[in-house]
Amino acid sequence: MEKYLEILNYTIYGAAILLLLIGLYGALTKKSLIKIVLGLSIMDSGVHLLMISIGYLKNGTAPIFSPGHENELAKMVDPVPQALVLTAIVIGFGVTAVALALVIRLYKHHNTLRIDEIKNLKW
Amino acid sequence: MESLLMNILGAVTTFLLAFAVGMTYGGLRRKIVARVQNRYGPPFYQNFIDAFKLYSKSTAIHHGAMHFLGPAFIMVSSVVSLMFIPVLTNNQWFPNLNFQGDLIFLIYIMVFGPLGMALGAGQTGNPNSAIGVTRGLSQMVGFEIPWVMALIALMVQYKTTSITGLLDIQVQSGHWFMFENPFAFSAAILASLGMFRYSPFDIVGAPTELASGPMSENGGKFLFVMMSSGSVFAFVKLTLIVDLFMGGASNLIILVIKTFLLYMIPVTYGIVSPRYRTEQSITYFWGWPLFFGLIAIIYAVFF
Amino acid sequence: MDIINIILVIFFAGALITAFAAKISSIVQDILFIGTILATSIIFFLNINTNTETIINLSHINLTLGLTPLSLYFAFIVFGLAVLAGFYAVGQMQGKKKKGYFYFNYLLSIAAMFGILVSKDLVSFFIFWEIMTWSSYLLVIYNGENVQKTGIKYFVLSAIGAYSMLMAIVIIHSLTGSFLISDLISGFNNMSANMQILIPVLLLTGFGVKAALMPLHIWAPDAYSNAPMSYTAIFSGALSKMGIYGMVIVFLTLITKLPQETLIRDIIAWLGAITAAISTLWAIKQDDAKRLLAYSSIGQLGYIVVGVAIGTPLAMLAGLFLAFMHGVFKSTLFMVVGAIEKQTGTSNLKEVTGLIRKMPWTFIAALISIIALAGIPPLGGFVGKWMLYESLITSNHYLLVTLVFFSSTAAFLYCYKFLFGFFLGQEEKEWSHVKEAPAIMVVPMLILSLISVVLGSFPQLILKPINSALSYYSLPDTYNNLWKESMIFNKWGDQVALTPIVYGVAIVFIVFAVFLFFKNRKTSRYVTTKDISTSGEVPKEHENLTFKENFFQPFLRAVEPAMKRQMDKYMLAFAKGLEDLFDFTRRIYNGNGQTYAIYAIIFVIILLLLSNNLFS
Amino acid sequence: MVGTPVLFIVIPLLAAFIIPLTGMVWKNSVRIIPGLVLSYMLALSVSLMWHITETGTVVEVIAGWKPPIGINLVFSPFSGFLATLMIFLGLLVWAYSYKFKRNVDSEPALKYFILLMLLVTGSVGIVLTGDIFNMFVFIEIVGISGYGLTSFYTRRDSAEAAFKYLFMGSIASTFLLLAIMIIYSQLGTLNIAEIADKMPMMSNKLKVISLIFFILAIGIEAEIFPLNGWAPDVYTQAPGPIGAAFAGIVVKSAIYASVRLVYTMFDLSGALDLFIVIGLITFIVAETTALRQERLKRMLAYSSIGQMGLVMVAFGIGTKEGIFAALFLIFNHAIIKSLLFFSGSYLVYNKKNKFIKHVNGMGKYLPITSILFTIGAFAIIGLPPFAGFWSKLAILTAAADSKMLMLIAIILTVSILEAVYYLRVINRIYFFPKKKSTEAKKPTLNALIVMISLGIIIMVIGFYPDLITGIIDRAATDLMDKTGYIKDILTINN
Repeated sequence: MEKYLEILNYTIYGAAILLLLIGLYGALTKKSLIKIVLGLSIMDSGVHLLMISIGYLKNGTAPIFSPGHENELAKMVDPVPQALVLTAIVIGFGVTAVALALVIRLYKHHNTLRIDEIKNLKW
Repeated sequence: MESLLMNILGAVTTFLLAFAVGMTYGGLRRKIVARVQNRYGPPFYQNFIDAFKLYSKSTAIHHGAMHFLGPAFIMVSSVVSLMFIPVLTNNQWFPNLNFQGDLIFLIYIMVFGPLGMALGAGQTGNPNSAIGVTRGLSQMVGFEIPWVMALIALMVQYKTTSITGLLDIQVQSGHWFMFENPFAFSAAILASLGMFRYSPFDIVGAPTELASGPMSENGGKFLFVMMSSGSVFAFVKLTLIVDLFMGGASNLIILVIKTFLLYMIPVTYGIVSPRYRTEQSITYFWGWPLFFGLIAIIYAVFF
Repeated sequence: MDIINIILVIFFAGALITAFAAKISSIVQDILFIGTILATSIIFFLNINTNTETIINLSHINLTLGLTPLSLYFAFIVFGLAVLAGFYAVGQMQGKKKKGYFYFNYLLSIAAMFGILVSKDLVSFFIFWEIMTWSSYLLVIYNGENVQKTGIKYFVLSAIGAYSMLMAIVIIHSLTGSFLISDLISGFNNMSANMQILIPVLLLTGFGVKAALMPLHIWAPDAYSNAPMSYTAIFSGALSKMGIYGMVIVFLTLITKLPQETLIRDIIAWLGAITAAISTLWAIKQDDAKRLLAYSSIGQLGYIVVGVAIGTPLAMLAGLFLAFMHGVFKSTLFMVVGAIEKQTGTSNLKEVTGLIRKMPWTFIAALISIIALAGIPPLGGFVGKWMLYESLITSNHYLLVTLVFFSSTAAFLYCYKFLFGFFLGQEEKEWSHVKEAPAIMVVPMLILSLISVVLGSFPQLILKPINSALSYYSLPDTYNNLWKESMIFNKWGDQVALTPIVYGVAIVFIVFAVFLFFKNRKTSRYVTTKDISTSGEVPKEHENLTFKENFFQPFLRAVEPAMKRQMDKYMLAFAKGLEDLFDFTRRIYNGNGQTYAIYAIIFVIILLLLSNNLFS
Repeated sequence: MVGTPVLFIVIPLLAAFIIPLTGMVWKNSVRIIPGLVLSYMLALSVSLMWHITETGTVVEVIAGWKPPIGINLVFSPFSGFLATLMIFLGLLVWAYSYKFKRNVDSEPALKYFILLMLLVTGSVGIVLTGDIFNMFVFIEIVGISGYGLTSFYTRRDSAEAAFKYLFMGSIASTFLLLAIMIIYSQLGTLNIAEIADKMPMMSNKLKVISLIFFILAIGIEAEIFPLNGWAPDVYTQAPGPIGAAFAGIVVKSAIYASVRLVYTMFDLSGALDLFIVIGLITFIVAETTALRQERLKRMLAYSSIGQMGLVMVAFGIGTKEGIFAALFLIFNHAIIKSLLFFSGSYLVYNKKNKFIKHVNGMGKYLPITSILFTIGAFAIIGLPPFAGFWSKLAILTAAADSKMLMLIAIILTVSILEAVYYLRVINRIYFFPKKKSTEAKKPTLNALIVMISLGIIIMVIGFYPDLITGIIDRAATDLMDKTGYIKDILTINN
């Protein structure tokens, strides 16, 4: 039982990577611009999840110093990935917003959302 | 001063000799050709008569400066090359300028003539003249190659480019180069066929047609100068080959015999051959003569 | 400041000022242009000194400038031609557009040539070489004809040459740690055998382009004929000599130290001879005088290359002498074409005819230069040709000499075509309005022809500087040995004395010319070229008496096999093929954003797969 | 010393917030303030450059947290050189486009100048930061402002280009984060110096994977083949000066990042060879692709990509001469390609498609612009006496010193292609008849001044390269000195 739980600890990594691959798959194969943007978002989420899970400690506590808990320093989860993820989420949000704005522009300009039909610029 | 005077005297004598011999040979050729063709033919001194007639005629028209200069250029070529060829093995008689030039120089000064003729003919504006000139120059490129190869073979074999040097070697050793390097001799002889411009290489002057070829606009004294230049030039060529291949001549009689025998080669060859077109004659010269020249050089280098 | 710097600064400043003087007035521009050339030449000729050395210090490269006897000799050619062609150019450029552009590039290319000659290190050599290339490129496309074809071809070939030179330069630097030419020479022995081959080959490729050597010559006919003639005089006369200059140095200093010396010498000499032969045939075929002369230039450069490549003292003398002579007579001929083109509006030999009485001075210049070109004694060309043949014969290159002789004999054909086409033949009405070119154009031509004549009788004028140049590169002294005053010898001691030749020719010529002239002057009268005997008939008005078409048809028919294959076509086809290939490969960028993303993923996957090999 | 490196980041970000507010009051402030900010940054960086020649690398500690815990900014001769160059170019782009869009209403112009400023700031941040996550953030800042600038014109196909850029950029950021997390999970730090210090502790496999992810992420920004599909589109569709900004600023920062990775952070031996291979492929592909381009800006874009490939090659040589050559090339390319983009935009000004054939005959109507374009083209081909020659000589010398003869041969062969397509354009400018449909637009005064000053810089560097080689030499020395970098940062005590 312990053993299975041990494996379960790593499922989070697997889930994150799976998410990443799903997003990548969507971005690379789907022809719709919206789906591509969705795929990119999912990829981002996967990475974020991965980052969080790297910083996580089993039975860890919040990385907050409070009086009387100085000896729990080793049990604190790593705060840095969390900070990073926050930043990354914000950035990802910004990028998604820009992407969607561009998608709208593209649709107005080309009257289509299929990426393989938007090929005015090539060679 | 005296030696200068003697030199000039010698030069003039050489010129007169060449003139006389060349004219005579020309006349003899006319006679022989006529006899072979079953005609009676002119007397052998006919050329002298012609020359005298041309000289005494006054020229009525000319076409400009080059018309004058062209014949002068031709004369320069034949006379200057005459000056640089030892007429006799004993150089005391006609030393002229023998030691001052060598074969390469001679080759070049000899082509000066055709170019001068070409210029003179060009000025006249007669299209036939220009056509003749282009044929002549083209043909010249043809025969110059085997000719030069023959000469190179000699120069290589005997490590000298001087005519007198080559002559001296023959005189001292007693061996004629025509036997020492027969290939070179063959190439030279075949090339000389072209030089004489007798049939089958006479498309240049086209003598059987009426007034065609480079000389068609020349008459009177122009033609006289050209004719005498031609005679001198024939002598030059013959003497040169005699000097180079046949051991030269120690006196005038031997010279005459040798040159006459030599002269008979193009003459007889011409009698039996129909006329070539220009490109045919070029390819002719780049056939066997060139091959002989090549063999001559190889022979000279390796044997 | 040093003299060399002053000259260069004057050149660059003069070029800029002249270019901008277009705003002021055309005359001022002309004056500035001539002033720049004259000032630099005067400074140069008054302060010739081979001892000074200027070093320009940059942080990691020192540019060293100074004259050597060899470069001094070439500088004579450059400056002499620059001045004469400069005056000519002023005449030719009257009333033309883009004068500032022309003058700027003209001055710049002269400056660059001077710079090449004074460079004692390879970097400055290369810098000036490239400046020369692009300034001449800009002049090649000056007329705006076929700029994409001619210009690009010239530039690409030049770039091939320059870049192989650059490659050699950086390799030399990596091996010797210095850019100085003298260090290259002294350090050459210590290099590995491969480098000893590679470096000269690369350098020779570089110089071979400018010297229009065989497979690299394809730019030359177009470039020479498309540039304005006043520049082509420089282009063919002086600029191509920069390639020769480089070759001379390579052959004198590097090749001699190689075990494969004879092989390389033979290869280059044969290339030179083949160049000469083939381009002579092509010259015969041309109907445009510019192209005819262009091909002729390539051929003449071929002779020079032969001489330089063979490299015996006599051959070197021959090559360098011919280099000078070629500069003299070929620039005259290009000037002649320029003058005719200016006066008649065309340079086509088929159209222009019978100018001898309209442009007599031009004709004299052309005649003398043609005779010099043909190498006929007693003009200067003969001296060079003689030395070339003798050197080839005495150094056992028998077939080579035959080939050279062939091309030199065949050269008579185009010589005659040139003279006949322009000056002789029928005087057609179409050209009856033509006048002699202005004096500013004619005088330089005549001066140059005079030089041809003088050098035929006094070759020592040129042989002396050549001798000192050669002895600078430790070749044996040739004075008394291969030449003495106006006598020239070969290795076997055979000689040609030019003085008796010149006297002989002159006397005979004068005697007969005078004879013909005085005997005929009174009795004969001038008649037009229409008044001729065409087989006894009087030609009618409408009859064509001009012989222009298929001028040397029989000859060309005989040599046709040699002309079937054209390097030019192969190279163009190759270039075209490459371009099409690149046009195809650029479809990698197919415009689909998703594809690009897939490329990225593939890229990562490939790297991951190869990671074991990549990062060991 | 005017200030500390942190001001490079703080001031422009602050200004970016303030400008929209001031824009409500005084419309022109939107144009002017970014210029003032950039000028201030230039002054700051120049003074810092001056300062570090005496004191050595300046390490700025932010918020009192010392490295490796806190974020730090490093102004070393190397990063300082690049930062100064970028700010200088940013200022030039600003000056050039000051009146560029006068006919556009101020609302887009507002975006334009702020985004330009942010682009510069982000790039400078990438160069100065000593922290890889910070680098990620700056890359994203550059990216987002880049997307905005690319899609600036609504009428063109700019959205398409921007979307491609964004697509690739997102993939890049994902992989960058992955790479950063791998490193963090193994070494527990984000500080470049400390990572470099601890790198031997990391297992080789993870090292390689993280490096590959880094190369992918940064390679997309650095336009290496085959990750550069977006780049030509962006160059084509962005406003002309932004093309210069991309070529001169953004790409340079990405190159910096990749170089910092390979030279400082990772100790993998094959990385430099990889650089050479990738750089060479990029160079060849880009230059051959440029050969048959029909659009001017696209041609310039491919040329720019090719030059970046060459820079990679130069870095890949790995010797000090190689780095020197690469930095020299970066400098020259920044200056020259900017000039080409600047003058090129005027040569094809009024045409939507910007075909090369639209430059036909412009030499007559736009003489100065044409001459400047010619100077730029000659310089980038590497003809002396222009600046480009010296960098070409430097890179070839470096390659020769490392005995890479094939490399020299390839570089030179491909350079011939480069010469061909530039000369084709120049020939068109001067020798082809003008098309009736095209009309010449005279450059505005500010644009002219910028272009002429760039031209003068090219000429001056060409005649006297020593003006710049000293700085570049110091920068190269600095980059080679890995232990010095680590020591500078980890032992800081202020």
